[in-house]
Amino acid sequence: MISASSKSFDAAPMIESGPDDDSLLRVSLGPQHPSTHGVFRMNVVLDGETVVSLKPVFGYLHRNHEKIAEGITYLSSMPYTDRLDYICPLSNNWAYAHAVEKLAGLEVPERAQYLRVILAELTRLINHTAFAGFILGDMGAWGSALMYAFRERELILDLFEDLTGARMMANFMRFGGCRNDLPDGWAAQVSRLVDDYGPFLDEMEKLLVGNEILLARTQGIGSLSKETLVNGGISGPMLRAAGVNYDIRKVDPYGIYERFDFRIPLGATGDCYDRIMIRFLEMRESLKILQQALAQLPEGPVIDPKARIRNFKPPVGESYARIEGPKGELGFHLISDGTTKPYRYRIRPPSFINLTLIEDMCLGLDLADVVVILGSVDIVLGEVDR
Amino acid sequence: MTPLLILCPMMILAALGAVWLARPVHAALFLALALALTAVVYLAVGADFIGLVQFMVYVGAVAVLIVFSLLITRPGDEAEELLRRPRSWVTGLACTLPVFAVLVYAASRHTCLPDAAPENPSLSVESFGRVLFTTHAPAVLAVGVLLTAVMIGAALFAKEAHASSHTEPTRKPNTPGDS
Amino acid sequence: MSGFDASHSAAVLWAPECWPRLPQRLVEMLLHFCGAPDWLVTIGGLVAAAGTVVGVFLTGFALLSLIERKTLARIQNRIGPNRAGWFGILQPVADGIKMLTKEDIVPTKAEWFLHLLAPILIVVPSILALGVLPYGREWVPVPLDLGLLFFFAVGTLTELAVFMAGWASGSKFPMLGAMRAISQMVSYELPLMLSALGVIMVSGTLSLPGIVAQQSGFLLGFIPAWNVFTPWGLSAGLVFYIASIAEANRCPFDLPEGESEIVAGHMTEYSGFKYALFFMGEYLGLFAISGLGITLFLGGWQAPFPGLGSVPSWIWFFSKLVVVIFSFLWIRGTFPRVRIDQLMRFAWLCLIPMALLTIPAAGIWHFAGGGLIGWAVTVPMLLVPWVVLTIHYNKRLAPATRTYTFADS
Amino acid sequence: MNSSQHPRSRGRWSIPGLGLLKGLAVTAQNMLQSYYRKDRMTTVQYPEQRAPISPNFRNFPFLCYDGSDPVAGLRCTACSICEKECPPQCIYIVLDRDRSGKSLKRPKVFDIDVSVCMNCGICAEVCPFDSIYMDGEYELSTDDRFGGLLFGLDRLSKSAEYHATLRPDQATEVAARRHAEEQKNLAVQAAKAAKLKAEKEKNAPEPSTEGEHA
Repeated sequence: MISASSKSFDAAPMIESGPDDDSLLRVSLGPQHPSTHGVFRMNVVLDGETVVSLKPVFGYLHRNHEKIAEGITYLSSMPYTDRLDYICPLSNNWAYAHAVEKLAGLEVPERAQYLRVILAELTRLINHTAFAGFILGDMGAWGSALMYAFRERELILDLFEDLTGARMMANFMRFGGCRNDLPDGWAAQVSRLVDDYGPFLDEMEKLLVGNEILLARTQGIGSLSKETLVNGGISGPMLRAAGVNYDIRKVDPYGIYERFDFRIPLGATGDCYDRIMIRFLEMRESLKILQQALAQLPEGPVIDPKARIRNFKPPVGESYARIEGPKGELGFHLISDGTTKPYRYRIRPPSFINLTLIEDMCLGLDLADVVVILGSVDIVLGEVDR
Repeated sequence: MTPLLILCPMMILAALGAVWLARPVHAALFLALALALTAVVYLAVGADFIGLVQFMVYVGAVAVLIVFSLLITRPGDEAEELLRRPRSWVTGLACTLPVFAVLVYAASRHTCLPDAAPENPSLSVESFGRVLFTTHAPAVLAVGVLLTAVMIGAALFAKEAHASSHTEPTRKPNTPGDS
Repeated sequence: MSGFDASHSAAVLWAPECWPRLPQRLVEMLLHFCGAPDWLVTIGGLVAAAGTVVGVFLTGFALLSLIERKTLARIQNRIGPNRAGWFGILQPVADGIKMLTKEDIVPTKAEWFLHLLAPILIVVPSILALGVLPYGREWVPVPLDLGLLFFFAVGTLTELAVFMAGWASGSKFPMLGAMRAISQMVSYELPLMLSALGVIMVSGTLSLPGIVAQQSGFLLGFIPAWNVFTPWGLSAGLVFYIASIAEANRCPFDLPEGESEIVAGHMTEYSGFKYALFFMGEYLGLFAISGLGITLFLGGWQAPFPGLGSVPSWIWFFSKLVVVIFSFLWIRGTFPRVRIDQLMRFAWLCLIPMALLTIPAAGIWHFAGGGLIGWAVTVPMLLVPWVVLTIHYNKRLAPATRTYTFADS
Repeated sequence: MNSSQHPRSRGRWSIPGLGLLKGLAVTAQNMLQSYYRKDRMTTVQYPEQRAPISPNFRNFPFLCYDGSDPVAGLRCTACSICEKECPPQCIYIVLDRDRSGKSLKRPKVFDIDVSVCMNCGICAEVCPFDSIYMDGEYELSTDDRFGGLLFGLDRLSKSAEYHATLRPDQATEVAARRHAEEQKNLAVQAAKAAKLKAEKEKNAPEPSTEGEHA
């Protein structure tokens, strides 16, 4: 019945037709679908509700970011990086600034270093909190967890607004430091927020961690072997949930992360549940980093006085800089030809690369699991499609 | 009498629809309609209990299961093909004609229908239960045994199918396993 | 449902207990004094009675759609609709106008007739089922002898309607939704009916007013003699509650709609007022199934405390309805959705055995007379499966303790 | 590597359903607290209430002018640095020239397409003349999709007093700096004038040097 009519249902052609069998149901999940986190599309072939084949289709949110960046000045690309992973713009800022600083050999003053760590860890809090809300939404919990997550995220965004002038599109980091100094009382507000965040995490964990339905939905779902993950270039919490000790803050330290005492939580199985739990544990470590950074925050300038804002021309050369973004390894590769514009500008987006293994994770599972797995990868389409 | 005169033609039409319509889903829905009308006939003649049970079991369970099995088995064009084959006509007639003959014979025995249905006594659950488990106890037991056997068989079949679909190792991309 | 009885005194007519029947009585009176024949008086009264039920529950539907949004909003620390009218009280009206003025889209691949029929068939059984529930001592719209059977019989129509909606839309998400809906409803109808069987056995009747009457009185002077306060009743009531959530397609068993997976399930291709009809069907079904649960297990319109005889009985029914429906909303605001195989396993391996076990327990209770012997036999009998379930859960289903290591280097 | 069990991981024995009940407790708590705890209910009822705007808040740019005349007092010199640095290239500037083609150091046309602008604030950052700042006004919806979102000089020019209400600290600092610069310029000019005068007085009979200084 389905097969007889299903062919005629295809409004959009399937790019990858998958197995050719009339008894299978081909569903185009997205680009307009409630839980594709934007405009992501998966061509799914179902046997009943079991996934037989899944082909991701990227590019519905492609904005030509890399090519645009080659046509504008170095500084002008900074606000564009906000829009990559719009949940955590400040990490993106940092990764880009880091790459340009490497290229131009700029020094970052102490205070700016601390400020960057504080902002990056706050961003990690935002991302992981929102993640917990989103994945519950993907599982069909009517937005309660999401609203709690956003309630707390809002407080951090308020702080971002006070500091950078915008809640999400921060455009705050500059080559050789940060744009402006802290407003009065900002650091005190952050430490108050950090103190209040622990109880909130307790509350979220109480809501999620022991929930039998959540356990049944996430445990044993979407795990891959360590080898597959490493070969697939997966990074971030998704890799660490499988037990691979790979956190760029530790293995290739940047900024001043060496000065802080924090640990890298590692899971064992790498299923969706571990991915959730790893993020919760990481948030607690982030809180530790934040406390230390706030206590040590020195006085001084926030930007390298040598740094030029206008007519910035890094020397001819090439640089790749990476940071541990909340979603994984976020890298920028720049080639300079000595002019005000980069010759080549390339991003290594963690969401995109983490997403490439989605078919391997979903095969043989239910349609409902696909949504959970997609949620557990934690993608932002702005970064996937760029 | 009047309700019957309205209901019976409708029933016949619905039954014809169930037989004649080419798309299996339409046929199944017409079958459900015919069964529902049968229930209404029971209600109209005052057999409330039988009517409601008929509705619950045949419309609520049997028709739904037929529809569901249509959904999951996907017969494709087989039904239309069967319809075209002359042998199916013969088989169909061979099945229906004796039934029809029996019906005609039964109807001819009672040449005139009673004017009104006898007043049915208010049926208490207790009396119903008593009748079921005393006079008709063997029948109930037999049906129970049969159903249990069927259920166990179904469970075994399901388990076998389940096991065979799970012995297969984790599938690699692009090589869908058989189902 | 006899014709108009002129001997009804004004006092009886105006008593709060009889308020819900006022429209019926007034219409009967009016027709009688206009000199209408008896059958017309009866039919007029019945139409008025049906109108009361439909009116009450359509108002309830409108209110519930608002209350649900407000409650969920509060659970989620939001305010909820508060722009249309005082505290958003006109929001249902605004929604209704919006739904009515929206374009009615029928997909080209749809079977237009079945596509049209499905939303109607969703609403009709819910309204029919609402007709047999006893809302108060004096307010039983249609006191059928076989009320319970009637309720389940018309309830089964919903499955066909959902199937029609899913199939006739000619689209894939509705199709998946219909498949899920049918398998879910067929599976959960069984525990629903089985858990009601115990009540039928103990009360010895299929008539819903009769079942309520059987639950009157108080144990030890203060515990209401509701079925839920017996061991088998509690057990069956729990099964019934869970199964009714599934039967009403509510979270966490809202797989047929499964928003995050299959968009809106069987309603994906509907718009405008047909879409609103699905919601009406869902909410009316929710009222009906909660009302049945109240009738079977929570003593129907019986007062929860002794000495409250002066309060009209229908107030108790509706208070209980509010509590039960609030619990549905609360659950909806908390739980994620289960997966289809988990749903089926839960129904067949947990709920149906539990429901089956309540039947002999109810029988023992019935013949032991509910005294100490009844408690002594049925409590262990019903505790066994819970213990077995807990052991099985912990041994087989519950995950091993997850240990997370911390890399220091 | 030190191994540690997560404190909230599940024990070996648990009653099925306990986790669900805990979740219900959390939502019930949140529901009740939303009635009396302010931090649970963060919604701002927008048209009636407004969230306070932080001094750093930035929306679309505006051009600052001194004094009361938006044309004469405009600080912008049409140097086009912002036009070059603008990431989405939403600024369009035409330099005003007199009849002879000499620059008047002011814009003839200064358009910002706010439907393209992404509020990054880079124009304000790079402006060497303290002319362009980010505005705090955010209620700019219009039914004119093209004209209503293309801000010209008339809509962009805002007074220095307005800037002072938006960001008092920055405005004071800028005003002080500009004042100092002005004083310095004045002083330089005065010195120049004095020098010139002195030279004039000194070399009064020689008109050729006067021409050099002009």
